[in-house]
Amino acid sequence: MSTFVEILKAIGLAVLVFTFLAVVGAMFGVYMERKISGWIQARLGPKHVGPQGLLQTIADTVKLLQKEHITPRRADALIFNSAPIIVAVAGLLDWVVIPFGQVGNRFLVVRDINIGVVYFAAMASLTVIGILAGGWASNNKYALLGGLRAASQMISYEIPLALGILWAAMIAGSLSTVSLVEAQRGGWFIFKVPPLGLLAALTFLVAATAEVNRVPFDLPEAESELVAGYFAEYTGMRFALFQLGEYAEMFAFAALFSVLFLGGWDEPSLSRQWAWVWLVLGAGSLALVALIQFRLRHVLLVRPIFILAVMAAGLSLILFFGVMAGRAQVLPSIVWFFVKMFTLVFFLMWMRWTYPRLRLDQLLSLSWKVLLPLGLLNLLITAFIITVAR
Amino acid sequence: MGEFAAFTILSLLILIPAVVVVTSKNIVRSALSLVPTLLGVTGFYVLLQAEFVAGIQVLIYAGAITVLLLFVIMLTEGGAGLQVRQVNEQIPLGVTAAVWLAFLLLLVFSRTTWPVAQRGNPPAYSALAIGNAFMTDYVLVFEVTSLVLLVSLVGAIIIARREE
Amino acid sequence: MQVGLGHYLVISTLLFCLGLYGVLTRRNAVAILMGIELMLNAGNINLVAFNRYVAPATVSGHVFALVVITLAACEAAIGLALVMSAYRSLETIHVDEINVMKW
Amino acid sequence: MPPKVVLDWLYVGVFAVVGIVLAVVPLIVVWLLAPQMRLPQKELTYESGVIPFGQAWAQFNVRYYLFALVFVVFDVEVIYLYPWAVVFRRLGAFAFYEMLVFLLILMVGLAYAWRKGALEWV
Repeated sequence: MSTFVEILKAIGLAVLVFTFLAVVGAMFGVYMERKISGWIQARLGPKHVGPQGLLQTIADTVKLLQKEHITPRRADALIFNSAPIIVAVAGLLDWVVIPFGQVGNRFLVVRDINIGVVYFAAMASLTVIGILAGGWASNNKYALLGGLRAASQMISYEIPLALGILWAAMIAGSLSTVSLVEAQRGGWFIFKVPPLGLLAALTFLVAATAEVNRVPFDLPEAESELVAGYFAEYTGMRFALFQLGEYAEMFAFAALFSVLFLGGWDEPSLSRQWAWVWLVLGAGSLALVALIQFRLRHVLLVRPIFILAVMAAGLSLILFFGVMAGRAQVLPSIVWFFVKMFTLVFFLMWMRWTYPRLRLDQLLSLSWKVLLPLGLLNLLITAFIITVAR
Repeated sequence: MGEFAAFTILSLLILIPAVVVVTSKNIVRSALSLVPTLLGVTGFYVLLQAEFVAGIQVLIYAGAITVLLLFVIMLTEGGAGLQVRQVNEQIPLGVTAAVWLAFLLLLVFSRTTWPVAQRGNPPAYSALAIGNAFMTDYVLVFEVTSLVLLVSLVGAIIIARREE
Repeated sequence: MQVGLGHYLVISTLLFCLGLYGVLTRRNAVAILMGIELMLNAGNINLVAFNRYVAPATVSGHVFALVVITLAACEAAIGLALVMSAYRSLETIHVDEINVMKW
Repeated sequence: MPPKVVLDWLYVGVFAVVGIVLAVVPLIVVWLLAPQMRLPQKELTYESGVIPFGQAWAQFNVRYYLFALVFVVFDVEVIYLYPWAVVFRRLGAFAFYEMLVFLLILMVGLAYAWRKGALEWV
């Protein structure tokens, strides 16, 4: 009987996570992306639907729901229709092992699978099949070329990605995401064995960016040469499902990065005599906020920085007063999880307008000739340092 | 009860797509039907509490080997082969061989008593146990595997690039 | 109803025979390789099932299964390299048309 | 009550099923809401407005295969690193040297592929 209860619980959680992804991942993610892109290009971005255009994506979704589904005559209809579902479901499945925080002794995670990170890598690799199937089934030259490019890019970067995951798993001596975060209580892995932790984190970040097909690695979807890549033929809601899967994957990789290297839901903690650091940081950020508010008010370009500075000022001041008041945990752990995840997503969106797109040969040689040897060497040297050379 | 239900569902998930794999006229559909079969086998591994093998099954079979198969299909015949006859004239032979072998094997299985262990629990953390096994008892297997990988990498590169 | 070793053996037998049927009847070399993958999977189910029911406290079956997966990957890589090579020199990947030993 | 491992993956299975259902629901909504008018022009393959010619299902560069090949080999190598990463701290230096040999052999393979230009996109 208890198994039945567990199944009901699983269904409830699945609906919850799917809704969370659709609302926070896709809808808010798209809004954020458009707003940030707008500012960086000195535009305003969505502005008219709702306050500051916040409801723009909802309007877009309603519009997409009314769009006709067109299946090209020469497409393979069955595969064509199931490909977006594969991508969306693979994006959802990633989230089973992402831990959101901790309440008392309970962890806010769907299931703490023993081999969590292997599971994550496996589910992320399923996306490739959906993309390849979608690109082939369209029977469209752009789509097939985009699908093949996407697949060869994603498989090339899966190895450096796995090496980054392995680096963290090796330090923690565990493959479960929860115990990875627990192992970072004393110090985040990005600062472990300096500067090798930072190197591993960078390898992982580059590979993750490529894995979710974002600029500067977005050539599978390069709108200027391949129209839209593998989803060129997809209309309406099926296109939206591809987008949902992609954003779900992007947020999942941002979350995994924070789990592996930034301590997950762990609060950055300083002891009392170091609390002045928070004050300095907070004051600095406040000064930046004031500068932008009074001097650069009309420069759209600095708005993303403005928002970051407001966040940094708020968080550091709260931390300062919390530490001074002697509280062990100043903010709830789930807040920290979201702060880290959104900062990384913000960073990814920022990168989109900073770097030009790589060429296919550059992209592949970056993976195989730089990241892979670097990752392997990093793994070996770190293993050497923590076992033999100690 | 629950276990038997899960087992039945997984069996169907394995066998029905497997039939599609071996009979479909469309080679891409065959390759894509391989995915549910492989995921069903993953489910079996989970029921047998071989968690790490289950993860690797998804990672390697579904994530790598299927992709490789799809690549080769797209690089060779792709959809062009859709009109071509996919089966040879050996269907009677194939059916006979498969049915006969199945019959024989099932007969053998039904007459054998396996030394099923009554006690002993599977290790709770299979990745740890496998790591220990690889580093101690199976260290030779572990090292030779890397040689096998090296040889197959070199061989496949030589074969695939022959004429350039 | 308890699921025992026999259940797994039956399913793996069926899977193996399906794979065998595919290998014997397909013309396309890639489809033949798919049949072989099915057969290897059937073998793997057996390895893990025997491990679970005969020697549950050890992981030898898991180790063998991992090695088989490795070999399956190598086999796919080499086999498909042969397919690519045949396609480039003979313009076909149908095994019944590849009937010359030297070109 | 099933063991933890089975329960963990039961959740995964339920997630997959619910995910498929939730992904199909909007497609059904679209089917109910959206206008449907099939026109031959609409169902043409998109080729930047030009009348499409030929099949897209044509051959592509062998290079794609070479990368997939190297990928499969290294992906398999990585699965041996996962269990090693879990145990090597307990086993100490010995496990490190074992992995060193394993990785060195594979690095020979990488060097070979590099040398032979299998990692080159020309």
